Order: sequence, then C-alpha cells, then structure tokens
Amino acid sequence: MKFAVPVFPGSNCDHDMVNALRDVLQVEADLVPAATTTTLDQYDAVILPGGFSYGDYLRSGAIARFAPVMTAIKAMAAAGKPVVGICNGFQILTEAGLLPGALQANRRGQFICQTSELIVKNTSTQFTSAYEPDAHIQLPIAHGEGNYYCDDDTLAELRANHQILFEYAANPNGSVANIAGIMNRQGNVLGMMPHPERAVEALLGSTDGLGLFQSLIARQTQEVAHA
Amino acid sequence: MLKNQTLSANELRDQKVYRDWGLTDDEYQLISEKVLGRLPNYTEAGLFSGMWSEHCSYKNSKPVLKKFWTQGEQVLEGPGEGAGIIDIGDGQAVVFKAESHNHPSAVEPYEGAATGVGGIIRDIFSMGARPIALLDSLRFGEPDDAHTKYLISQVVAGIGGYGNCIGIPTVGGDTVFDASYQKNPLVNAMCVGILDQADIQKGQATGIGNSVIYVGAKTGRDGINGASFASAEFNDAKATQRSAVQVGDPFMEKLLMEACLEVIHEHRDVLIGIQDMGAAGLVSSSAEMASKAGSGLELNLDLVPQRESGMTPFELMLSESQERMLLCVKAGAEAEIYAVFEKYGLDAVKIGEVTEGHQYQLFHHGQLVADVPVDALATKAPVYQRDKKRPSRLTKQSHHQFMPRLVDATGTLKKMLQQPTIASKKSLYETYDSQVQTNTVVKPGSDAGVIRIRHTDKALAMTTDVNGRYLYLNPRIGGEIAVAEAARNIIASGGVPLGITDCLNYGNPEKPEQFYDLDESAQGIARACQLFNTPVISGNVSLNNESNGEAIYPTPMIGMVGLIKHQRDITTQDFKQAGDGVYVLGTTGADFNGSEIQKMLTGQVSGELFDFDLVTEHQNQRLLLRAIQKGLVASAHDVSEGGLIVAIAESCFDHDLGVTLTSDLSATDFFAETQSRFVVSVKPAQQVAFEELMGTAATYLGQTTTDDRLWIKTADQAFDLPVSFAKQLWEEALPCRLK
Amino acid sequence: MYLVKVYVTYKDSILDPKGEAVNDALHRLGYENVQSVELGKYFELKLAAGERPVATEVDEMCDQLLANVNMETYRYEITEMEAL
Amino acid sequence: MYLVKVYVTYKDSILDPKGEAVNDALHRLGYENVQSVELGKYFELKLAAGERPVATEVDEMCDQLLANVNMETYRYEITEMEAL
Ligand SMILES: Nc1ncnc2c1ncn2[C@@H]1O[C@H](COP(=O)(O)OP(=O)(O)O)[C@@H](O)[C@H]1O
Ligand SMILES: [Mg+2]
Repeated sequence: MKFAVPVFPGSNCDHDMVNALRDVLQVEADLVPAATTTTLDQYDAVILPGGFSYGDYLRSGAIARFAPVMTAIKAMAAAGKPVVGICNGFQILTEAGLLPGALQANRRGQFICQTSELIVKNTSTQFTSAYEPDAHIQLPIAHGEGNYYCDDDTLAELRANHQILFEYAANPNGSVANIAGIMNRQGNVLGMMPHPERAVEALLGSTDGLGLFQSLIARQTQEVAHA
Repeated sequence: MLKNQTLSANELRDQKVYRDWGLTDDEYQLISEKVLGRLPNYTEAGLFSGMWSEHCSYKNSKPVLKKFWTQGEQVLEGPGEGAGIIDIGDGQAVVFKAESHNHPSAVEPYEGAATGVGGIIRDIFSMGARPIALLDSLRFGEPDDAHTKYLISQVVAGIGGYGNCIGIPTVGGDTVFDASYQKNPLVNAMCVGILDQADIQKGQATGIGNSVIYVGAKTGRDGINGASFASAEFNDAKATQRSAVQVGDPFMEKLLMEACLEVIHEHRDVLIGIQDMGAAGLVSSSAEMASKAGSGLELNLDLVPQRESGMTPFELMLSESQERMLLCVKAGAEAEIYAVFEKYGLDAVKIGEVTEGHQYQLFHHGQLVADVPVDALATKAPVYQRDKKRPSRLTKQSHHQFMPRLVDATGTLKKMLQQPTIASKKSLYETYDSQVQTNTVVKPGSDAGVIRIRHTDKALAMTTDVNGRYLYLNPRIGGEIAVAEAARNIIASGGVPLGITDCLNYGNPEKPEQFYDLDESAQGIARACQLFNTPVISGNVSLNNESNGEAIYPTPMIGMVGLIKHQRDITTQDFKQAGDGVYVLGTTGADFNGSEIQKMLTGQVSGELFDFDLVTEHQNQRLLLRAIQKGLVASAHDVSEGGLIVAIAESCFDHDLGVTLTSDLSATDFFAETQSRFVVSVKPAQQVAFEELMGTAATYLGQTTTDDRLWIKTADQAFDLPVSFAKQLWEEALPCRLK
Repeated sequence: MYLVKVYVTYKDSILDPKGEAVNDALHRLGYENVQSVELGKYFELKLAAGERPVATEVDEMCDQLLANVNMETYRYEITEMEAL
Repeated sequence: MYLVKVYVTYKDSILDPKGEAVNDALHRLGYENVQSVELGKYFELKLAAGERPVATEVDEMCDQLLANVNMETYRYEITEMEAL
C-alpha cells in the first residue's frame, strides 16, 4: 500500500506522518509537493498533514485549498479512495468542501497542546475498524483553530449517518457536540484535529494512533486480496 | 523619525547627531581621527553606530566573556560563530545558542517575543543544523497589575505563535515572577539543532569575485538601528524615537529555513558561507562575513529587495527586518542557488561581491556612499575595561540567616504551592506545540525537556535556569549555582551535561556596582563550567536592563544541553507507582536567605547568601547519574525553589500518587533551599542496590502510596493534605492570577 | 485604480469566539457598557481596472477566498482613486 | 444604545504578512489586477449609553485593547441605534 503526503508551503507535520508510515507501519509513503503535483493516481491513499499551510494567515486552510494538488485530491476522493486530513489537513478539507462544517478559533482563543482523551464513536469504517466500539484512546492535540462548527441540520445529518468518528471526552476547544473527527457521507474522506501520527511509539507516550493506520492498511490489503 | 538624512559630515560632527545613535564623542573621534583619517559621512557613521553597539561588538562585556571556559574536547565550534557546536558522536553534533529580546518585548511584547524566537532559529540553521527544539526563559514582575498580565499573555502568545507555526517544538524553559523585573521583563529564547558534522557552515565571504546573495524577506524600515536601541537604557523620553516595530513572519522563515538547509545539503560545493541578518541587519552580516575571511566587500544597495520606496543607505544597512539571510556563493553558481529559492517562492538576489583588499564599499544610485575598512567595523570597536565596585547592598548585608517560624506546616505549604514562581506553568507552556517533529520524549513539566535522536539510541536533555535572587545576594556564588542547577536538571533527566549557552541580563555596566555583578557572576559561571566540564559555546549579552536607575537582579540565564547515551536512562520527576521508596539525596541545611519562603513571608530577599560547595554538588550529581545508568532509579527531581517539600509535592502530581514519609528534619527545614539535592524514588527490588551505591549520601524518607494523601511526619509538625487538593492549588494558581 | 474595502463578519447564527474573548476582556477592563463585540476582518485592496466590472471581481474574490461562506458574510465598498 | 464600528489597520512601514499572503493567493488565482492587500481587523461593538461620552470610551478601548498602538492605527464610526 502506498500513501501520498502532500507538502503545502508551511506544512510542518509532513515528515512526522511519513516517518510514522514508513518506520513504524512499514508501508510506502511519499512526500509530494502541493504546488507541482497534479495527479495522485499511483497512490492508494492520501493524508494531508498538519502545520500552518500558507501561514494560516487568512483562515486556516483557506489558501491551501487552491493548491494544484487539491485537484488530484478531489479526484481521489471522487474515486472512493481514502483521503485523510489531520489538523491543518482537516481544516483544508473543510475549506475545500470535501467535508462539511468549518474550524474556528478555540473557545478560549489560545493554542492548545495536550493529550486528549477521545471516544471512538463508529468502528465500522475503514479508518476505525481496528478500534473496539466506544474505545477511549489518548491522542495528542495541538491547534489554535480546532473548534468544529456546523449548523444544526448538518449535525443531524452527521449523526444520522454515523459520520462522527471521534469525540472528545472533555471538550478542549468548544467544538459542536464534542466533535474531534468526522467523515464524509461516502465514508472515504476523514478529517480530524488530533494527531494519530504523534501516537505510534511507546517512547513518545502513546500508541493509540496506530489503530487508525492499521484499519486503513487492513482494509486496503483486503481489497487487494479480493481483486 | 530618522530626520536629517541629508546632513553633511561636518553638520553631523557639529550637531553631534551620532550621539542619538549611541556613539560617544570619544568613539566618534576615534573613527574620524584614527580609523578613517577623515570625518565619516552620514551613512558611515550609521554603520559604525550599529557595529560598535554593545549588541554587535561586546565592547563592555568582552573582558568579562574572556573569563569563560570555552575549551573541552567535545567543542567543535566555540563562541564567535552564529552558534556553538558540540560533538555527540556518530559523526553528529548538537548546535545551540540563546538570545535575549528584552527591550523589543517590553515595547511590543507579542512581536518582540516572536521575533526573538525567529532570530535564534536563524542562528541555528545558518550553521547548517536543523532546529529540533526551543526553550524560553522568562522573567516578569508580580502578575498583579494589568500591564504585567498583558505582557505575560502577549509574550507567551508570541513565542508560541512563532514556534508553533514554524514547527519546532518548545520543550522547556523557566518562568519567574519578581518585582525586580516589573519594568524590564526578560525574554530569552534558546534554540537547539542537530547536524552531520560534514554540514558545518561558517559565516564567511572568501574568494575575490564571488557573489554575495541576499535571500528572504524584503527590507523595510523596521527596527532601524535596533542594535544600538537594544543596548541603551530605557527611559520614558526615548520611547518616542523608536522606528517601526518588527513583525515576525514565521511562515516566511519556515520557507527560508527549508531553502537554506537544501542549499547547505545539496549545493555545498558552491556555497562558501551563510549568515543570518540579525542585529544591525545587512551591515553586520556582510561586514562580519568579509572580516572573518580577511576579504573586502562591495555591495550595490539598489539591488537590495525593498518593501518601501525611498529608503536611504542608512536605513537599508541598519534595518532589522526579519527573515533575511546572506549567502556567499561561487561566481557563476548564482543561477543554481536562485533556483532553490525560487522553488520556495523566495527572493534571492546578488547584491554584491567579494573584492580584493579590505575595504567595505557601498554603492547607491551609482554613487559610492560608504568606504571604510571592513575590520574597523567588525573587530575594531573599542573595548572598555569598566570600573568595578562592590555594591553597597552587599557591603551592608546582614550575616544573619533568616529563620522562618512555622506554626502551620500544611498551611504554609498550601500558600507556597500558589506562589507564582512555584505554581505550575502548564497554562503557559500548554500553548506551545511541544511535540511537533515527533521526537519529544519528555515534554515541559519535568526537570529537562528530552528529545530523542532518531535512528540512534541517544537523546538530548535541555534546560534553562537561573535564580536571580541568589545572584542579588551573592553574584559569584549565584553564578555557580545557576550552572549547578542547570546541570542538576540534566542529570536528573539521565543526561551527561555537554555545555552551556547563556544570556547575560544585567544593568548598566558603566556603573561600577553593576559591572561588579556582571564580572563576579561570570567568574562563578566560569568556575562551575570547568568543574562540570560544560564549556560555554555561545551566548548573548543584554545590558542596561534598568529603568529609572534601578537594575534588575543580575540574571545570567544558563541554557544547558546534555547527552543521554541510552534512551532507557531517560528519567522524569514524577513518582511512578505506589510502594516505591522515596529518598532525598544530599544534606539539608538551614539555608533560607534568598529563598522562596523568605520572599513569601517577608516580601523580599535579604542577607548573605547561604553556603554552597561545588564539589559536593558535583559528587551528588555523579552519584545520581550512576544510579540512573545502573537502572536503579524510578524518578528523580532536583530540589530548587521552595525546597524539599515542593520537590516532593511536584513528584506526586503527575501520577496522582500519595506519600507517607518520616524525617528528622523540622517542618521549617523542608522549605530550605540548600543546593545539591534530589528527590529520588526507587522500586522495592532495587532499594538494596540503591542504598549500597549511595552510602550516606541519600536518606530514606518513606514510600509512595495510592492514597490521595501527602503525609510527612517531621521532627515537629506534620504536612498533611490530599494530593489532589495540593495539585489543584498548584495548577490553578497561575491561571487564576492571570485572569 | 480602485480602493476596495471588504468587511467580513460571522453570520448571525454563529458564535464568534474571538469576539467573545474581546467582549470579556473589555468587561474586565471595566467597560461595563459594552453589550456585545463581533470581530471580523477588514481588507483594503487596491485594484487596477480590468476588463470585467470591479464588483464582479470583488464578489468572486470574496466568495472564493476572502470569506468562508459557510459561516461568514461580507460586504464591500468600491471607490475610484485618482490616478497619481 | 450605540453601534460602534472600529477599523484597525497596520501603520505604514509595518510588515503585514497576512496581507501579503492574501495578495499572493489572489494573484495565483488569476486576479492579476490586485495591486496590494492589507488585512486589518473590523469590530462591531454595541454599547449602552453611560456617563461619559461614547467617543471617549471608544478611544480608550481602542488605545488599550482593540488596537496595538505600537503598530496599528484605528478609526471608528458611532451611530445611535433605535431602542427596540
Ligand atoms: N516559559 C516556559 N516555557 C516552557 N516550559 C516552561 C516554561 N516555564 C516553565 N516551564 C517548564 O515547567 C517545568 C518547571 O519549571 P521549573 O520550575 O523552572 O523547573 P526547575 O526548577 O526544575 O528548573 C519545567 O519542565 C520547565 O521546562
Ligand atoms: Mg528541576
């Protein structure tokens, strides 16, 4: 299985993601420049990494969504391949309209870096199948604008379709309905504020992020076996 | 703001405008009579004012800095370059340096702190290293008045704003509140990087005809002559003559860093030298690069990328616009270098070249606007041996050792845990991304931050420390203690101290009593460094931290890095499990002058500082390190401000464990700040081996428990309170005060 | 040449965390009269005349980039500047 | 009750990285006519009438909190609102 990790100007968790994929999960992963990459056909999945694309100077993700690589990412999403956005990646996916809602400044207006307890709300997805239903997991968060907002109708829809995958056990940022991560209706685009790639080695404090990558890899391996 | 840009050399002399830029009459005369043999023109005088400022020339502090110990076989690059370098084996090296941004932060706290961080990062990557960690050492007034609260929130936001965006984890620092810093807050930032020794860069410009290339942000009228501003004392009248505040652009710096590292790694055959533009901007970077190489230099200022129109040579040369670097590149290789920067969307422009001889020549609109010897700018500033006089606060000092009278041990502890300097700094450092780059093994909250070195079994421990109160009572011993405390934090984390960087924050050195503090403490630092084998490899001087004639406490911030040889040795301060034995390593004396409890009970610190023995300190440190390396230690925490009781309480908090302890010491003794001590916990199975190794150096106090109770029976009273309550007081004190 | 001033604010239904923070800070400073604060963005663009009507261009720029139409609304004023 | 609109922008000579970023983004999107972008803040405050003149209060709030007078300038408009 081969992952693409686009590097937007200002991405800063791009190497962390590739290191997690290659060194810990032993899968192939390439950094691809957002400004010059126009196709991702050779990849099985794409993960938009965290950071401050274009400085996040207007709204986080607002400028990045026009980067050339986004056309390729949209094509991947349309083709049903897995598209994951972590932190700034999530912000980019909402700005690009691949996921509903938006991410606002944290309720207390400050950047927060801490370990958050999350509840895995839906484990029958390609992103979460390795977790136990309602598992409580520990993942780091590190963001200034992670306060998820959507209107009531959208929230009702997210709930009805089980699109909410991760909820905070103790809401750190003011997100609607404690939302930490959601997927699209089709179930192939995931966005989440917490950083699973920071939780794949016991030395660094938690391995609870492994489940997400393992779910994805297992699903992909199955598909290959079926084909 | 900068009026009279058209003054002639004679008018400049007659109106003595150079004085506004920080040049003295003597210095001006020296330039006119000895250095140039003629009157400097407006631009030239400006160049000298920047280069001969304390910030660039160290003219007041050089004789003091000479006393530092800078050798040590581990040192690959000592003070002098952008940052120092230390060998860590396997062909790798660690690079670190600290920088103060006190004055800019007092004026504009968010941007002042942010650009301080940006500047120190450039120092590190200009050496060829990838920055892997940041630390910040902060001193504020008591967090009571609205202005101090504003400073705190803005400084912390600025540090986080820059570090978080560029993607370098902030893994440590220290924060102290004292009225001494009310008008002169200290904002010191430290950056640590690692590199392969083959990639070490120098800031030099050699080879006649080679190109000088400007990269990064455009030059504007920001921070003009900031170097001499930073070197001047604060007073309200001067507040009006500031030039534009510098604004940091961490996004730009991220791109600049990646582009420079790419040039260093992949174009090393054509890259001759690289240096950041820091204090005194373009003039300092270019003159230093040429002077170090013994070259001449010629720059065409019309080619300098400019953000504003109509900038004069004076402004262009002395602007401190951020996020700019200067490269020296082989003639003919310019296009190759431009291509790298273009990829990152950055300006890269040839603005001049290395010339024969030793002159520094600037052209503007086709005219030669400055023509001075390079070395005169870079190395020939006068050096002042300042007078030194023992301050009256020391000559009049009482020999009496303060003895607190405790009627209520538990109540005193509760109050102590809420002192701003003792209370948890979590609400501040939680706004820093401490984990980006996924190498952070120990986040802020323990004695030192620890970063693993990928693909090896090694890790680096890092800390910043200094207790200005101790230096206020005895600058020499206080200087020794600052280094000792930093080393204690490294050792407690399982590391071997490698070396230090420093920020020497003092008052006005022209006052003999202030110079005494600087000189004495430097000698204390030097002695301790030699004993701990921690050479000074870089640092920074910030003088004139005074307002209305009143200086801050002498505050030489010590930034120390240590090497942890095996990741299994990484140790943190928190007790790990119930049933472990709790020990104190080192002896406790009745040492209260300068202590937190003296401050808490009397509102100030006074009297002669308690005794301190470096040799004992060193022995205790070695002993703990051996115990850690033998795998005998579950947790280790150095004892510092607040004494033993605070160290024990802090060790309980992370895992919500209780303790049941007994001691012959009095409850009062638990607040003593005797140095050279650690609180250590040991698993039952290892207690015999631990006690054997320690001999009489460590004393058994009791055990950790699962009970929510901190219970210590002392010779007179007991400390007794729920750990959860103690933790709540300690964690909520600061956010509550800062509201 | 045109000077375009664009104001971007949150839609009514949306909680504005930054505005709330400013509101609280003003209260702490003793400005008890403050009833509410909204914090938006204010752009000043200089635009050369092009082939298309300025307003069309500005509308597009706002929809695409300057505002997030999920949560924000915008309005703008266009003034023609004297040529220098 | 008053509606106060406050506009905060950078002073000349102060770097505006946010405005630069938006300017570059607009160019990349093909809006070549854009000559410059400045990005400032826009506040809408609702203020109950108090003892002191509104303008005095607003001036103070701007100086103290809403603008950073080291680097920013501000201007404002005050309109009296109909009681509801
Ligand atoms: N400004 C700061 N930035 C980052 N970390 C900080 C800061 N201030 C304090 N800390 C962290 O808080 C913890 C306690 O600090 P301190 O009391 O200075 O420790 P010590 O006394 O052991 O040197 C340390 O982990 C330190 O790194
Ligand atoms: Mg410590």
